[in-house]
Order: sequence, then structure tokens, then C-alpha cells
Amino acid sequence: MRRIYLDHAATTPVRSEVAEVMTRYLTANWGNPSSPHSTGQEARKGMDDARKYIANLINASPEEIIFTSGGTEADNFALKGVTYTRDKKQHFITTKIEHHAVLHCAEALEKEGHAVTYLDVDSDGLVDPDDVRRAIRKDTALVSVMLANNEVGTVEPVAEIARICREHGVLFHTDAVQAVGQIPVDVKKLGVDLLSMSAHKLYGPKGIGALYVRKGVKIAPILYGGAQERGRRPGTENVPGIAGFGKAAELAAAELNEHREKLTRLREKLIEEIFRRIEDVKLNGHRRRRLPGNVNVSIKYVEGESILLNLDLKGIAASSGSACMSGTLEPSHVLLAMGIPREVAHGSLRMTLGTSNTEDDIDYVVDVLEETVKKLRAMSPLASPGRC
Amino acid sequence: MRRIYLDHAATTPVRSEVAEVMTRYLTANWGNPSSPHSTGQEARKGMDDARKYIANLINASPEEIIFTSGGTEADNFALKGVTYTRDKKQHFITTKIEHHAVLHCAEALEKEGHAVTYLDVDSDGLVDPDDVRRAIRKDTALVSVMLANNEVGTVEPVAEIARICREHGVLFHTDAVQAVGQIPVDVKKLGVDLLSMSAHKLYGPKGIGALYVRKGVKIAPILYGGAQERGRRPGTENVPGIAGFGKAAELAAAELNEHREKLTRLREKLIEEIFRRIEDVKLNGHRRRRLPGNVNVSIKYVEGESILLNLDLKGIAASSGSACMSGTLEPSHVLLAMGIPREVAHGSLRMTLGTSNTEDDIDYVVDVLEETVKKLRAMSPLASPGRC
Amino acid sequence: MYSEKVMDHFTNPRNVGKIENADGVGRVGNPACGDIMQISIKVDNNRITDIKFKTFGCAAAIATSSMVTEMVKGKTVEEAKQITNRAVAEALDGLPRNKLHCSNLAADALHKAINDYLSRSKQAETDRAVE
Amino acid sequence: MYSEKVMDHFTNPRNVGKIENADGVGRVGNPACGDIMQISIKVDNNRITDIKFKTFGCAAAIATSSMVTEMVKGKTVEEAKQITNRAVAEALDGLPRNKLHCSNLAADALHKAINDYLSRSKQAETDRAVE
Ligand SMILES: Cc1ncc(COP(=O)(O)O)c(C=O)c1O
Ligand SMILES: Cc1ncc(COP(=O)(O)O)c(C=O)c1O
Repeated sequence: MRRIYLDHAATTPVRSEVAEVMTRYLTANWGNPSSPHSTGQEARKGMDDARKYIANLINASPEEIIFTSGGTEADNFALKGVTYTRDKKQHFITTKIEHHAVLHCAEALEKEGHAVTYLDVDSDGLVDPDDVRRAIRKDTALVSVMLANNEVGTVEPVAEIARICREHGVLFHTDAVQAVGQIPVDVKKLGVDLLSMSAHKLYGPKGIGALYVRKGVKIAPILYGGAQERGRRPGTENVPGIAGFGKAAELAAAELNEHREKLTRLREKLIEEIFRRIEDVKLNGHRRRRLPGNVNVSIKYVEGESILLNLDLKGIAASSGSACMSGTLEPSHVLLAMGIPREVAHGSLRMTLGTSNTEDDIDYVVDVLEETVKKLRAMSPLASPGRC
Repeated sequence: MRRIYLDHAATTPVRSEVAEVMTRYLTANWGNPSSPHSTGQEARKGMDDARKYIANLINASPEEIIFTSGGTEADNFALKGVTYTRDKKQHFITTKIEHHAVLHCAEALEKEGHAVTYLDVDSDGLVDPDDVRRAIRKDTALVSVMLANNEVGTVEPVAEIARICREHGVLFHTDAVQAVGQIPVDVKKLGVDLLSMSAHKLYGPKGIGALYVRKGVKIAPILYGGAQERGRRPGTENVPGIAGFGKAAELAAAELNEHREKLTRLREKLIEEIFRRIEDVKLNGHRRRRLPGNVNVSIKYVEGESILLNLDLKGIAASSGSACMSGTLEPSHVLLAMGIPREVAHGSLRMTLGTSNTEDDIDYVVDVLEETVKKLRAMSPLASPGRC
Repeated sequence: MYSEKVMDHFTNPRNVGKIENADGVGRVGNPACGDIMQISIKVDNNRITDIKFKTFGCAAAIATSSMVTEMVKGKTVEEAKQITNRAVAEALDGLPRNKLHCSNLAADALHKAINDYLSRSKQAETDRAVE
Repeated sequence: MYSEKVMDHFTNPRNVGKIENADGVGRVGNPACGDIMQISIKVDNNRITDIKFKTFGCAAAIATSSMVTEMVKGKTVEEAKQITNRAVAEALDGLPRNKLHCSNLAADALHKAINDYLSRSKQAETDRAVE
């Protein structure tokens, strides 16, 4: 069966160059980088090289990169690490459309007695920088706004928000897990203090991520143990993962423009074809300020999981913000925050493109999707009969 | 140059079977296990299988295994996860010879207002179970005593300590990072509530570990985000790492006795040869209750790093508890807790054996070591001239 | 994730549609889960002779709807009233734990359709009595 | 980790030993770091004609000891007194940051040996004066 993967926001296939490098650090240079002997130092060298490539991808210095077990830990590290540098209760600002790694961590900080403001977004999923300015208080320690949203792909005005934070002497963190490797990310131009990344979103391995911490920004560890990562993140380093992350970053930097242009072209084709062939569809997220590979549509009168399952039976992998996917009975908090009605949110379908996708794939996907929607709408008590 | 690796307690080479499985989950089944589509479910299957092998290695159920980014996170998770299930200040008991992942985490809990008792050990590095009994208070929440020490290899009377804890209704955690795969570890026979593991100590990959949490034991998450690991440990799972850990566990279970017998034989030969050929040497750790692969000796009048560097120049990788290794100006806290004088602790040399080592290796190592010690002692103002 | 039976009913749902001039119609819905089910029945001589469903919902919702129509057809009204959500789930060889709530709807919609039928016939009787 | 020069002095240390009937001996030690260094010198006509060291310590400690003996040999006492720990580290093309503390000892041991020599000669003068 033909298989088309349209779920690159969930995870990406590992590039063969990345897998190769990892194999080297699994089979040849498997030492512990903290060991002073040659076996250890060979591993350290791989880690140091990777750090340079990752720093380079976001225009940072290698010392500003701290490796973590993924994007989730990077987000938790940013929020809690900043909090725990001070002993008093503090105030945080974030948005209603953040990833759960930020949102649930913010809720945990609330339980510890800190205050959190969750900013609204507009119907395109955009945060208003003025809302940030208005929300800043004397005790605000950190503002965290994602660079690009994982569900609807909206790219936030992070540079402007970062500038406002700087003016007010407030630290600024951005979750760039979805953005890095997709769009140019330059920590200096953005003016951010902390930035989260995850390798498996840019054709690298799962289980490794990093937090960029601008030189001079204080951060407390959230895990305790050995002196790794200059005492800021203990534990024997995931050298193969780090080396793979490094290779993925090197390739992402080299191919960024090409990748972005290709994905944007495919995205536009996919959006246009869907609108041409299926009625009662709504594009979620900003029409232009969106990730090159993100298409998120709500298909009225049908439910997301049924669409997904039908697509999967035809070899197409996609994702949905339906409640049945979250296991929480609630549809996507991102779509709800954007003011999308529940029944429409349930019918959302996210297709996120990647390197392997072709124009041909798009044609096939739209064919299958049209057929699926027709079939499901025929079953739906919400659809007016006779419409497609 | 001949290369002999005698630092298996720092990390182990990844077995080829493990690297192979990992490659499969990097290149073929690279999906996100949370994705309901086929690409995701293929990855989930690998994760589920691995969980069974790991559970089996320690006689647990798969649902009792929570994956973490390594031994350090497992230790932190155990201590903080238990603490944060309650809202009040609590008391903890641990020992002075724990790994820093436990010790520094306990210190962090002290800073948060909790109380910690650090138990002494005897000159063999053994904890006295009666000391645990005496230290238990009404508000004791958790006792944490490692199963086997990473530096001197002493195997602690964990079953007895666990029994005392159970009698007092206190939870018991053991850091079994060094023990799993080396000696039989059975959570039911040991009677522990929580147990930490790390894959890279048993010929698996770095960056993946697990915490065993006995069914019914409550634990709060220490990271916040998605619903992975039944809501207890968020973040996209490190599937290749988990699959590799699973394979390593499968092999460890199958070959445990063989591995243990081989290493014990080599260990005895190494100890005997060192004592036969070098004067003024002291074995650190218990003579018999020790990990099969652990040899830790203090070589008087010489300093550990100089020994290591000389060995490394001859292709031998080992480790030391000298201050110059820790970067903290302090020799090993484990050796000091055992009452070993500083100047002797500085001359400690740890050689930890593994599958690839042979009797021949031992002969070569002892030759090189004898020569090295002779040379360094000739330089030392502490050695009486003329002695070897 | 889903059993073969669920997948069968999901991909080839039986009795999809709406009965014109139905004797009873039941519609239940749970917007939190994104499920709406509508069941219409035809009753002849106290026996359910025809049944159709329309469902907006996930695979479990569609499969349970389809399953319940198969279980009911030809049964008396009293027999049909005995069918529980649990029985539907079992007939499908079980549902994933986090989807169990979805299956709570199929039997509910059926029962609502039956109640609708019963109250209509009562109404008809009353109407007749009044005439 | 270490420079080539450090490795050279560590693997082939110069002037190892203890001068019998030395004119000055200096011993410094830092038990926390596990370093003890002993330097003995022979002085002839205000010039250091021979120097030897014994060191218990890490590679950096051994290399700095060896280096300082090379730097000093043939120098006048006054010239030798100018040698700093920093100069020793530089002569070795630098030391890893976390090993810098070890290098603090080599010049200290030398200075102590020189002071010992100076106080002995003063004592000798005094003794002669008393005679
Ligand atoms: C925006 C965003 N933040 C954080 C994460 C968490 O990253 P990870 O799964 O690597 O922990 C993800 C992806 O899952 C994400 O899309
Ligand atoms: C006893 C013990 N506990 C914990 C750890 C930490 O494990 P990891 O390095 O995988 O985080 C180690 C090894 O480094 C160890 O030996």
C-alpha cells in the first residue's frame, strides 16, 4: 500500500545521515564524555561538535546550549529554572495556545503559589504584543510565548514581544520546537533569552532536545546529580542522540531555504485543492503567518478521528484536534482558544508536510479525503443531505 | 595500540544486537507512539515490547516501568515524585555513599524545607540496617539506599532494609543503576517500592533509564506536559533508546549468570595479581559482597589521575576517586565516608570489568600498572625510596 | 487499537440513514466528546422491523451505532429495551478503555427512540380515547 | 585535555629526585587537591646550579614541577624568585581551567626552597659573626 506521512509536526523520520552518525556513536565512540581517558574523550568530541552545529542553526554560542531529554524538559527547565533562581513568589505570562509542556508546567507553578496570566489569541491564533505589555507586572519574572504553534502553525510576533520584555527587564522564553528547522530562527534577531528545541521535529532522533540560555541569564537546575553540562543538567549525556541532533541541525541549516520553499508550495497546493473539492471547510490558523508545512482545516459535520482512521486505512498518516484524540474529552485547547466552536473543532484535521512529500502525494491525499468526507457526511446527522 | 576498557561502571559499550534494534527504530519504525495511525502504532509496539523485557529483568509488571532520560532522572523522580504527593514537610533517610543524583537531590529537598538523615557506612561501605530502623521518624516519607555502590562495588543489604521500611510503613527506593544486569535483581524478593535503572550500564544506550514504581505506590510527576507514560512522564518517548534498553535487558536476563561468573573470575584474578605484585595497596569496598566486575584499590603514595593518564597512554581506560577527577578539589565522597584518609583516597583506582575483557587483558593491565606505580613512586615524596 | 469487529462496523456500517415516517426517533449527543447519534425505528406488531442510524462521532461511536442496529432488528420492544451499552461494547469484542464513554451513546439513542415510540403510541391511544 | 608540553613533562619529567646536601629545600602541599611537591636546590655563587623535585600529584602537578626545574636551572637566585606560577603554566602552553589550582604549587615550592637557602645562608653568616 502507498504510504504518505503527513504528520511531521508529531515527529519526523530520522534522516539516513543522522542515523549513520548515531550508529557511529553507538558502536565506535560509545564512551562516557565525562571520562578523561581516550574512550571518553572521543565521545566528548562528538558532543562538542554537535553543540556547535546546533548553536549555529540558531545563531547562538555553543556554551549557550544545554542538552535536555527533549522539548518537554526544555520547556519545564526554562520555566522552573528561571523561577528557582529566586526565592520569592513570582508572576508569569504565557498564552492559551502553548504546548502542554508549557501550560501544564505553568499550572504547576500556580500550585506552588506563583501567579500566571494566560493571554488570549485572536481567531488566527495570534498573540497581541500589546496584551503582553499590559500584562507585565512588577513581579513578572518570565514571559513565554511559542514561536510557532504546533497545531495551527501560526507564527507569533516573537521579536516584538521579546523587545517589550527587554524594555521592561523581564526575561523572555520561546518554545521554538516547531519552528527550528522550518523557518529561520536567530536568537539574536529575535532577542530571546531562552529557547526550546527538540531534535525529532527536524529529522533528528527522539529523546533529545536543548534549551538555549543566553549568556548571562541565570537558570537553576531542575534535576540534581553530576556536573554535566557545566553543572546545569546532570546525567550521563545521550551522546548518540546529541550527535544525531547535531547532524540534523547541520543539514537543517544547509537546506533551510530549499525545505521551506518546497513545503510552502506543497502547502498552498493542498489548501487550494481541499477548498476546491470539499465544501464547508475552514482553514485554522493564520493564512500567511504560518509554518511552511502546516495545513489545519476543520471539516464540518464530521469528526476528526473517523477521518483519520479512514485516511490511515488508505496509508495516509495525519492528526486531529478532536477530543477522541486527546483522551481528555475536550477538543484541542488551541482551537478553542481561537474561538472555534466545539463541534467544528472536533472535525479538525492537521496535515503537516515534510521532505519526502510530493505533489503527487497531495493529489492522492485530496482524492482520499474527498471520498472519506463524502462517506462520513452521508452518515452524519449534522450534514444537510445532498451536500458534499 | 591494544585497547582495554576497564571502566564499565562509567558506561558500557553498546552491544551490536542493541545497536541493530535501535537502527530499526531510527530508520524504519520512527513514528511517534502517541499517534493513532500505523506509523505511530508500529513505534508503540516496539516500546511495549521493550517494557516487557525490562519488567521481566527485575520481575516487575510492564505497567510498573516508567521510562526516564536516565538513572539521574529516575533517582530525582523517585525522591521528588514521592515528596510531591504530599503537601507537607517530610523526612528522608539516605546514605553518605549514594550517587550524586540521589545526594544532591536530597540536598535540594533540604533547601525546600524537608529534613534528611544521611547514614554512615562502615569501612567496607556497608549500611547497617539497624541504623535505618533507628533513623525512621513519624514523618519519614522515604528511605533511599543504593543496591550496589558505583565506586567500590559494595552490595548493600537492601532486602533487609526494605523489610524494616515496610514494617514502619515507610516507602523504600533503591538506586539499582549499577546492579541491574550485574547481579540478580528481583523487586519482589527485595521488597522495594521504587527502583532506578539506566540502560547504558548494561550494554544499552545512554540517555534512557527507567523508574520501577510498585503498583499502588503514588508518585507525582516532576515534569509537566503531554499524557505519555500514563500521565506520569511527559514528552515524546525516546523510542530507539527504549527499544535498545529492551534488547539490552533481554540479553542481560539471558546471560546474567554467565556474565556474573566470568566477571567474578576476572575480578579475583585482578585483585590477586595486584596484591602479589604491588606493595602498599588497599582494596576498597567489601571483599565478597561486591559487584562481580568491580575492583577498587588505593595505591599509596601516588595520585589517581597520574595513574590513569599513564594507563590511558598504554590503551587502558580506568577511573579514579581522586580530587583531580571530580573538579571539586575533594576526593570521592564514598571513600571519605568509608573512613579512608584523604591522601589514600587520592590514590584510588577503579577498574570495572565487562564482557569484552579477558584473562590476557588482566595480565597486560597488571604489567602496565606495576610499571606505572614504580615510576610514579620514584617521583613521590611520600614513598620510602627503594620500595615498590 | 480497535478490535476487528469495530473496524468492520466502522468501515462497513450497517443500516445507515434515517427512516422516513419512523415510529420512533432518538437523538443523543455529547458535545464534549463530539458525538451525536440519531436512531430511527419502525415498529410493527411490537417488533422492531427496521432501524437506521446517523452518527457524527469517532470510530467507536460509528461502530457502536452500527452494532446496535444489528442487535436490535427483529427484536420485540421489550427485548430491545434490555440492550445495554455494555452489551454493545461486548458484541464488538470490547472497546479501548479511553473510548468506553463513546459507547455509552448507542444504547441510549436506541432507548430514546423506543421511548419516543412508546409515548407516541400512548398519545395515539389517548387521541383515540378522546375521539 | 592537556597540552603536548604538559604531556611531555608528565611522561618524561626532568630533574626528578632529591639533592643530597641541598642548599635549600622547599615542600608545599595541598591535601585537598592531593598535591605535595618538594624542591631541593644547590646554589653556587648565587646561581642555582642544580635543582630536583619530587611530586605526589596529578599530571598537572608533575608537569609544572618538572617545568619549573627546567626554567630555573642556571638562573641567579634573584631571577628565580621572579618566576610565577602563571609563568610556569604559560611555559607549558597553558593548563585546563579546572587544573589551574594545581599549578599554583610549583613556583611556591621553588620560592620556599629559595627562602630556605637564604635563611640558611643568613644563619651561616650569623654563625660566622658569632664565632
Ligand atoms: C510546540 C511544542 N513544544 C514542545 C513539544 C514537546 O517536545 P518533546 O515531545 O520532544 O518533549 C512539542 C512536541 O511534542 C511541541 O510541538
Ligand atoms: C549508582 C548510580 N546512580 C545513578 C547514576 C546516574 O545514571 P545516568 O548517568 O544514566 O543518569 C549512575 C551512573 O552515572 C550510577 O552509577
